[in-house]
Amino acid sequence: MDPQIIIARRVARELHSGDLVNLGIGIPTLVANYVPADLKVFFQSENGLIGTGPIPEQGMAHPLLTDAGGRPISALPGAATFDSAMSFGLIRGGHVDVTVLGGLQVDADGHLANWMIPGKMVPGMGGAMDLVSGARRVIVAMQHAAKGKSKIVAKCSLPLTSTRPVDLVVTDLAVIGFAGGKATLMETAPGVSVAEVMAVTEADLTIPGTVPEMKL
Amino acid sequence: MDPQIIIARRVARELHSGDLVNLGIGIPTLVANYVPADLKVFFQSENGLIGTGPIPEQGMAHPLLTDAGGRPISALPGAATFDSAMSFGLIRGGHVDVTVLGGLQVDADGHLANWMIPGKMVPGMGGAMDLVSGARRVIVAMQHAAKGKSKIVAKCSLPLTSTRPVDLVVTDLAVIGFAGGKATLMETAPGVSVAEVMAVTEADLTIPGTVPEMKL
Amino acid sequence: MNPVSVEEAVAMIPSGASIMVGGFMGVGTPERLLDEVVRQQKTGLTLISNDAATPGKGVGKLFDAALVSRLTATHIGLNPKAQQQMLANQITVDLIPQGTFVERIRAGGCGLGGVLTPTGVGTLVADGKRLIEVDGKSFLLETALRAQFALVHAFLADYLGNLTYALTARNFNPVMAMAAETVIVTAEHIVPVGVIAPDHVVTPAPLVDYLIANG
Amino acid sequence: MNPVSVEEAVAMIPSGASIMVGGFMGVGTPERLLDEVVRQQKTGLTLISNDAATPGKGVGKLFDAALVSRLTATHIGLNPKAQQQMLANQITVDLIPQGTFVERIRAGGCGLGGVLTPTGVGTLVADGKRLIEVDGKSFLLETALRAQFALVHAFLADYLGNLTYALTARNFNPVMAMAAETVIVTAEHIVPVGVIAPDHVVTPAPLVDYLIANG
Repeated sequence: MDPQIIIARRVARELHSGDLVNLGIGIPTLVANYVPADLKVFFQSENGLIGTGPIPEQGMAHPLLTDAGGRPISALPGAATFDSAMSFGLIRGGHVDVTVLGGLQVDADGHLANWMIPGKMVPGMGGAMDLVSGARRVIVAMQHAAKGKSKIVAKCSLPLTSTRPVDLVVTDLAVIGFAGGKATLMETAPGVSVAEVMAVTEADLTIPGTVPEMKL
Repeated sequence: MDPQIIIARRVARELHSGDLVNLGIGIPTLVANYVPADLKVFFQSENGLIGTGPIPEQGMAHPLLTDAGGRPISALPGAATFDSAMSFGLIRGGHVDVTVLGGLQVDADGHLANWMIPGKMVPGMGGAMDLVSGARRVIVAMQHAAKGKSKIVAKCSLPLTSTRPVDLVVTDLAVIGFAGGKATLMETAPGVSVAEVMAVTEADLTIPGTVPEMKL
Repeated sequence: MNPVSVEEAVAMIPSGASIMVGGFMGVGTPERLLDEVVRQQKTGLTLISNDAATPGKGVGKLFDAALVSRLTATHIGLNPKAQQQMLANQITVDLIPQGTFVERIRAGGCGLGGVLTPTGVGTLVADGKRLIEVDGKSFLLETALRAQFALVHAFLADYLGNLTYALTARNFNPVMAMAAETVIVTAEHIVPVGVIAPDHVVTPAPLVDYLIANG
Repeated sequence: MNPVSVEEAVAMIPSGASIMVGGFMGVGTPERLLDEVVRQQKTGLTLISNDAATPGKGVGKLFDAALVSRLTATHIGLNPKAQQQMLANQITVDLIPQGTFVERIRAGGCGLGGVLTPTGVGTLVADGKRLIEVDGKSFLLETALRAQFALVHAFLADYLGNLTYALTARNFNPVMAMAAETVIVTAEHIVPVGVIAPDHVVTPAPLVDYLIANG
């Protein structure tokens, strides 16, 4: 299975009926494709919409209805639109149940870095800092390694997005939780062993007695 | 002429087309009755309305459309309704051009006291403190004296509504301005002499060379 | 959003709870919820409400039944019963400026620790509060205000819980609907999903925990 | 509100002015006003805008024409020209979190000196800012942000200047319409008074200084 699809499918299992969910760009956006139809999840787009729907059919796109990247989207029946003060009031105020974000690094303490590489990539943090500070549950969806280097590091070398630790990291190889304040290996991807995960993970991982395989 | 009507008519002359105006309860409410029909003034009711209209005709009152005292009002074509955060954003943010408020005392420095008499009347300040802090222009509309005692005092003995000085006080006897930081007699009511105003005013008034009579 | 009966909804509120109640002089107040709070005799309430309304109306009913032990409000001058209870020290009352009241609740609902307001600087309202200078101007630090329950009255609610409000009955309702652990809503009309246009929704459905069902 | 031509409106903006421009990635941006700003070559602008859009679209046009000297925004990663100008020190850029950006503008428009936000505590964003504790929790003091001009795009405007917005084109427009000395508005449609119901007005008429007239 495509690594991105493994991640998206596994993250989708973290969502519950009634949840208000904000998906970042990149892999997180794919999560919406794997939510079961009977699960009533509200998706927020931080540019001012709850109830985002799929990409509109040919000829139905409207220039005044887009996602946070400026791409055309649709709105489901029961959608609500609002200004940016409300949108970030929802985010910072703890009304977003789950945010799924991409990451550059997550460290052993659960700290996330995902908004800049000094001297190289300085795009601005957009809504990421508010999402990590304010959402009830923060899930990072990212590849386990980039160019052979672990993205689960001992200590973030890149500037932090927030000092608030994330709740869960889902990669193509593993699910890592931070409930006890330290990185714990919760699950491994199908066909991946605990030893294989440890071998490609820079951070020290706590390994429980049994580590189940991801259900996808 | 009824003293209240003198005050209301004189205050009405301070309003300009396009002004957003907030009228307090009591004498200030009467001001709306004396605004010329060709003057396009927006009246705000701080419970969430711009475009207040007259008391509705018999049988047309709606329980969800009231003034800040809970009394039925109407809304003019082009009215707008909003929540209390917006209503006080308008007030505190300097978007209200003129507020007209009642007063218990105004002192020589232009300080207003109008919200409590310790040990006697402790109703709460409602929106008065925000209006005096935030409106571009603050006009106090009140009787010059109560029970024979001047309400224009040397120094307020009652708790202040704000440390921001008011711009104008209009009474049944006089118009008093505070442009120079000190109480100045601007006008006298029809048939009232400067000496008569000074005799019933506790505060020291600056008296210009000529003091015209109020136009009503 | 879960549809519940008014009895079930109020049964969730323990005596001694903190409740925010929408409305301005009883306009836009969830009367059915307050009637049931009185029927179920929830005592020792901490009430956060703009005013005390008038006896027999809106939150005035809570003072009629002597259910309030603490009150945060902006004005109680039109309810003699609330005044009496305050002067007799039966209730502890914190009277604050209306703009400060709504910003504190908004801060509570929007995850802000507080706001800096010029309102009240140099007055009795400033007592015990931090004064903070920004660019040479003084402001009071007013901290966030939240409650366990918000009792909200809407005009339209759809089956998901999206809400609109009518005219001056909007007032504090949308702000309070963000600032409590549990949000309970009455609506004048419950309508199918899609009846309320997205641009007209004021309170999005995910903010509503319980909607009082018809009948 | 005064109806004016787009040429007259932009002629009021001096070079070097501070301008807030509504829109999110060019959606909900007053394009006609920006085209005219480019035509009239207003240089050295201080721009306050969520993002830099993309070349040729929204505020991206201002970077194409190199009219911006200072920028306060939340994200400029999708406009390579803005990135280049930043890295070449042609523009001074202040990148701040989006929730902080909108709250600072709202504070500016609502007469608040600032707000306390948890966002950015312990990160680079906290550099040089005051850290304030409330009930044992740390917040950054973020101060109010205002501009000389707000350029706002609405969906409907009535003859008085009441505004509504459509779908995700609302974004920063209503907040900016409160936070500038002079507010200039383009609308997709201008409609008679009464067409917009009072409950649907988002920006009340008295906030609008100039509306770009049809034709």
